[in-house]
Amino acid sequence: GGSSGTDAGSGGDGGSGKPFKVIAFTSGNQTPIGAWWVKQVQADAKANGWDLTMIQGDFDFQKMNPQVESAIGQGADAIFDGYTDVASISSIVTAAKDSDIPIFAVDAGTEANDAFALNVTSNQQGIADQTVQEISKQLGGLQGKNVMVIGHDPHPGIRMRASLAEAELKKAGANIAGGSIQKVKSPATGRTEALALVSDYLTANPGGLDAVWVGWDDAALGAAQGVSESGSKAIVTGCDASSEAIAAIQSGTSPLVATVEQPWPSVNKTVEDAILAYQKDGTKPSETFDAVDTTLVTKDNAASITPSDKLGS
Amino acid sequence: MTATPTRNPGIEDTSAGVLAVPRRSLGQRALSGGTVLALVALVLFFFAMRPDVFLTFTNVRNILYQVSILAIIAVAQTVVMVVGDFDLSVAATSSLSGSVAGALLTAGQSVTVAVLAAVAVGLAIGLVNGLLVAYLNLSAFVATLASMTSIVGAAYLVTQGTTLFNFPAGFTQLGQGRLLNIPMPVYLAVLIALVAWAVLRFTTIGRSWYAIGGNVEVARLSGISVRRSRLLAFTVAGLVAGIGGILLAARLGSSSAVQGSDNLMFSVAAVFLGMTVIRSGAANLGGTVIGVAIIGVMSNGLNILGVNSYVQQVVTGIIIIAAVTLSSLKTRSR
Amino acid sequence: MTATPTRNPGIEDTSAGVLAVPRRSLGQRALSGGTVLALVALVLFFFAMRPDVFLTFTNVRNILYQVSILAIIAVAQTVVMVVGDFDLSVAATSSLSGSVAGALLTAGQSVTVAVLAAVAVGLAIGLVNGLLVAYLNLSAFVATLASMTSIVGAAYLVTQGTTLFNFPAGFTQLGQGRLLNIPMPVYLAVLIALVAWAVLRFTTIGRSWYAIGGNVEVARLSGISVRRSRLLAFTVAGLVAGIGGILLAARLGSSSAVQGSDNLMFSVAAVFLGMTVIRSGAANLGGTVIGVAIIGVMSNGLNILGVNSYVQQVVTGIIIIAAVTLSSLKTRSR
Amino acid sequence: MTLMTEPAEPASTTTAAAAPAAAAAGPFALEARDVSKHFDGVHALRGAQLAVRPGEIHALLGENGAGKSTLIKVVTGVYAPDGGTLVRDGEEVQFTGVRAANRAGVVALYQELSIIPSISVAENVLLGEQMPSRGGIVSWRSMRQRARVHLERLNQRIPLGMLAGELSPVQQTMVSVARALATDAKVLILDEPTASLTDTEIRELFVVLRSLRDEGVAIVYVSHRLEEVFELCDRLTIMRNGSHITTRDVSASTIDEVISTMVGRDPGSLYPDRGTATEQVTISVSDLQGRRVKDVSFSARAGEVLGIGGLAGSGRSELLRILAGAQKQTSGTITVAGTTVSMRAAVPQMLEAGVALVPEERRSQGVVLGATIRDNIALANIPTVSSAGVVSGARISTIVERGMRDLQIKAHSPRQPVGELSGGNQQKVVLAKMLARRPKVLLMDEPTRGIDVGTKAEIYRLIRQLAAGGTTVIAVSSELPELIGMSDRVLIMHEGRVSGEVDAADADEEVLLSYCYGKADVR
Ligand SMILES: Nc1ncnc2c1ncn2[C@@H]1O[C@H](COP(=O)(O)OP(=O)(O)OP(=O)(O)O)[C@@H](O)[C@H]1O
Ligand SMILES: Nc1ncnc2c1ncn2[C@@H]1O[C@H](COP(=O)(O)OP(=O)(O)OP(=O)(O)O)[C@@H](O)[C@H]1O
Ligand SMILES: [Mg+2]
Ligand SMILES: [Mg+2]
Repeated sequence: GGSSGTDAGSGGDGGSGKPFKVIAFTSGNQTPIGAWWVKQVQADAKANGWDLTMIQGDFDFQKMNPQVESAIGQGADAIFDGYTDVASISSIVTAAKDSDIPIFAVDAGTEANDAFALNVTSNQQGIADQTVQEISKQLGGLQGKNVMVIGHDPHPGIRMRASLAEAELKKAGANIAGGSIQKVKSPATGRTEALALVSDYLTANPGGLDAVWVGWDDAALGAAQGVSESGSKAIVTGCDASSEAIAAIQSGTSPLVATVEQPWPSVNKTVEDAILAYQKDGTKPSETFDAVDTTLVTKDNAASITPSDKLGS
Repeated sequence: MTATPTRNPGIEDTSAGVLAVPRRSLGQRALSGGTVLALVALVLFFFAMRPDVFLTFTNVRNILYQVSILAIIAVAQTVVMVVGDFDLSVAATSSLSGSVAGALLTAGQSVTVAVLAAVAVGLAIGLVNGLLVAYLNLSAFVATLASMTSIVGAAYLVTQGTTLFNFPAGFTQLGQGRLLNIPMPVYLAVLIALVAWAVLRFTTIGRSWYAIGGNVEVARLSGISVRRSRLLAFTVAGLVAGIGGILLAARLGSSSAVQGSDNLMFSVAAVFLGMTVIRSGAANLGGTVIGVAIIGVMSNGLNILGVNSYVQQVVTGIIIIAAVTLSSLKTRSR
Repeated sequence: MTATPTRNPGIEDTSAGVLAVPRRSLGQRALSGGTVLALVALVLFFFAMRPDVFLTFTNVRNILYQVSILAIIAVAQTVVMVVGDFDLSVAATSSLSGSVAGALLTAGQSVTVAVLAAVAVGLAIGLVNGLLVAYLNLSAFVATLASMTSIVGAAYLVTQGTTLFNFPAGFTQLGQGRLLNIPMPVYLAVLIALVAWAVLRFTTIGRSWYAIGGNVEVARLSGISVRRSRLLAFTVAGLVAGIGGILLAARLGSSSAVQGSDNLMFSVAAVFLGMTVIRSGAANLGGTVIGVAIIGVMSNGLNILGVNSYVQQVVTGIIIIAAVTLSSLKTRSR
Repeated sequence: MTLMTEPAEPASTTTAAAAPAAAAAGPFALEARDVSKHFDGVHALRGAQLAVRPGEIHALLGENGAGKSTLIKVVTGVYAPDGGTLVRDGEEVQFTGVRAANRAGVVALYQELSIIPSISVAENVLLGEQMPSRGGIVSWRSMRQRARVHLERLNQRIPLGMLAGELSPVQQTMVSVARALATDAKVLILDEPTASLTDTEIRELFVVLRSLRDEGVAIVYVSHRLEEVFELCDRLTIMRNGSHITTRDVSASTIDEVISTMVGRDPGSLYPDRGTATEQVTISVSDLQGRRVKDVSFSARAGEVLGIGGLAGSGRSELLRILAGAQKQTSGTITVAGTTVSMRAAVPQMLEAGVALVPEERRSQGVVLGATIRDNIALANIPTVSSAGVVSGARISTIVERGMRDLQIKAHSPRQPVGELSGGNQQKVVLAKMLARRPKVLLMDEPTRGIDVGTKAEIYRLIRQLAAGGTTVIAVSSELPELIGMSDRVLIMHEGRVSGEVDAADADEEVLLSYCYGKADVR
């Protein structure tokens, strides 16, 4: 690709002959969603005529950040962040600010902040609400029910929705099994960790669970396996709408009863539209943060949901 | 010979002749059993804390089920460590095997084909590791570190980064089925451990492995084919790790590229814990089993007590150090 | 001692300053330089593929920036490996140090306090590792494996599992500031490597480390305080890893419990690659720097070529094996 | 195979060349012709020859570094020769490795490598192909039986289930000898088997070797103890600088003649004159206790050479290790040059106080094999070649050059790895390392183990030279003639205690031996 453009930070220059230069990066390209996003952005950039630099970081910020920063140093019109939390890229944010290039982001943090011209993510409160309500519905109320909450702190989204869910469950009168949120340490072993957490808890407290609220599907599937292997009647909810979770929900035999679909294609579209608007005349979105609503996936609607790991295929 | 039920046959010679070298004292013996003591202490502690739960059938089965696949990977690691090497790729190999099985099943292949192919993958990786180490003389550490990197990459390619699932029951039964109310992987782990134990103890190849692990040069000059034996050790490790990976995929009903990656560190820790159990300080199967048990009991017990998982991790490290320290006191010298 | 020319042909030549016996042949030299060749080959390859990009100032700076912290961690690993041990906790130590700095900054402490505390944490961990290995005679592998586990747990506790960020500029400048258009960590990595090189080469402790790495018993009988020296090696490693962690946090403007965990495997790989560079096969700083460079060039070059990241991982393993194999050919023996 | 079909055809060049030699000397069990072998810059063998008949014990002699061990490694397939041929029972052979040689009945007990410490005695005896097995399954029962038979043949009663690493050095050597005997070798090569044995074990070994000879085994025997050679061997081959010098009948040779052929000149007298001792006490020890050492008290003077004898395991090595700070004493006091050293003094403190040890096991305790001569010598001298923690390369060069010159270390450069040197030269490196500390008391544990007569004489001269310079030398030796020859005074230990003290000038071996067995009241 031609490395043109020393016009860093010039904003919209739709009139000039130079192509609009976009640096896109994601740390999560080894995840199915990340992989989908990379393909989608590459296709859209072609359609939009962008000069795209795509940087993929495998969660290795030591490697990714210098690359993004050096691309910034060579000049760009806009930066596009996919699924990389604001906390991990503060050096990129600084570099972008210094060069006066706006960052547009998909799912890059759970709260509004001034790092981004726009950050659109899913509504964590909504996810917590939907899942907790579903549990409540299936259990016929939460008062006195024992619910385990399994989270994963390094992921800000999971962390936030887990604590929102915990608060809501408590408010509705449920007991949090084990006293607080159970923490899975590594996403790689999330399924086995959740499986052991649930099995061990049920051994120590036979019949001690009415539901397990889990922050993401991979671990939720482990928790569901733990529940069924222990012969418990507890139900499980997850989040992500992975194909495996959807299949489990559809099967009707799994304790996993619900998950949540986050509308990534439309989120991505929103952000890309904002970039296009900026390209056209330099307008930036009026709100820098948007949390879009999600869809609860249960047996009733599971068939109509596109699984998150099958996006674009 | 009949009079000596101890594990050191030939000891009757002691009474007959002058023995220049004194046997170990009772104190030393007890200390060298430090790792066993640590296991007993852990069991007693958790039992004391939750007598209603900890030693129940359900929970013991639970522990066994949880450690069964780790135990298999640890067997693979033990074989390689007996030869005095390391295999950092065992966990990656198991993930790749599981992924290959998963991918073939997803592609509609039969369970037999999938299992055989996955076993073959483990075997092939072990063979490559063995060739690198035994015939190209690479340090096992670098060779398996590098192959681990490649293997993980390959597993990502095989799974396309996703989690494969929806396997036929014929496959998942391998990991989730039960016999006499005990899950299959437990039987398989016991079987594999027993076979490995017998191979290590009673076969010429097993004894060659121990000789090579004791001193490569002496072994070579004694006419042991060092290269072939080391090649075989890595191959066996790859094969066993591959089997472990298949069982993990069957047990979880899914396969992914990073599945079971913590088995590497835990298997190494288990073998090391086990090495403190015997006099010679060599890797050995009995010891490894004890090491695996310590790791399993610890994690289950701490879960049962509801200890925060971060604190659990801190405690795990401390308990490993405590167990090994107990045993190592015997070898302290100025 | 009268001259006895028939008996000692070498010796009078030496005193006369003439070496009758040829040094290593050119071929052997070239082979032992296999690792260096591998680096050169990689650079040439990527340059040939992308002459417009690869060797530009920006990209070289990029590579240096990318590997600077790995280089620092690899220095820590080198010191320990010179002594013949391993430190599996280097990366965890750096994460914990970075996390402690981050937590203190977040709690409103000054940059000085945060940095000093983080350095102290690294030092303390190194000291504990050293005590376990040198004074409790634990195998370095187990001891640091266990301490790694605990340290990661501690880092989770310190960060509460999250990524801390929003640090004052005075701190992030340490990692992101530039001097003559080159980022600070590059200077610091060079500085630390130079100091470590000088310490290893010119100081009594450095020589003691090499002696111990050569043969502990010989070193001990030669009057080297083995325990104190090993303790010191681990302490230095902890300290250096701690500094690396601070720079990583400053460089990324954030700290988390698992940040930079790849540095463990890569640092070990770098030191091993470096060990093939010199004749004695001991860990050495020059070699480590070459190892780090290989890793850095490889990852940057593959990225520039836009190689799929799964394929990259596969290729990385293969290149490491190729580099080490090239060098190891020289030591192949029948 | 080829040879068997060849007589039908006109004689090929190979057979033609081989024929006269074979005809002249009769059928050899093993022949090495014109063997050459290079290592990095060292011409270890050039035109080496060896021809052993079935039913003879053939001594292979030569000073340190003559190439004996290298030749043995070539004929047993450890090294591939650069040139030359091997002939086994009249057939030209090429061994691709130790296994191939062993299968052809050629087995060696190598000089430096003996046992595998982490496995049992029984397995050590029957390592490799000897291990009794059927279909790959080991029979422990018959392994124990056979191991016991082989050990008993050497009159060794060692518990078979013990780990070899737990044995004393002597027992370890006997185990490895037993292993060599267990192979049913047709050609058995022993590279200095007796270097670390005492008389009792040597006797046992000789009995076995003689009976093997009578069974028709060809035995090659390497030793620096020429008395042994003359007692045991039938013929001898002498090597010098990697070349063949002569092969002849032992009965047609004398020790002096052999020595001068080995070194290529007249060696002069082996032991230098005594009489350098002064009255000034440099070290005194009272009521020393260790693990095996009990109530040891003695003192030694400047300029004195104090020999320490005793049977294997009598605690001599432990005594020296305690004196050097390498092992803890449990009680007692050590006074060096009038100052009592702390009970907790370790090696650095003892070196500081002026006590230096040249340890027993050269390769595992004396030198770092992978490091250069220079680095090895620097090792014990780090404090003296550095200031403010920084090492001075120039000062190292000074001591290294001096050490290599004074001790005539044979190497092509100070930067040659010590592992490439011959045993004698390795020992000189250890000495150079310790002498650079200018010790007041030099402790030497088996200083001439595995060292040729020429170098031995040099070392005795050196010891005396040091004594003349006021150093106290305390030397442990298992060879009684050496003990008497080099010392001014001899202490004998028995089961950890000093069982006798004799003035070397009027000592005789019989008296010393009786002390060795703890018979204290002979005098
Ligand atoms: N029973 C034993 N257990 C462990 N090590 C032993 C044993 N017996 C002997 N050794 C080792 O052998 C070495 C020699 O022992 P010691 O000092 O008692 O004997 P010595 O008189 O020097 O005889 P030699 O060295 O000829 O066997 C000791 O340093 C010790 O380490
Ligand atoms: N692996 C090696 N690499 C380099 N040089 C070697 C090697 N092995 C032996 N040599 C050299 O070859 C020569 C012959 O050594 P060798 O060990 O055969 O002597 P030797 O006659 O057995 O001596 P000793 O009586 O001391 O055992 C020596 O100069 C030695 O330094
Ligand atoms: Mg020799
Ligand atoms: Mg001794």
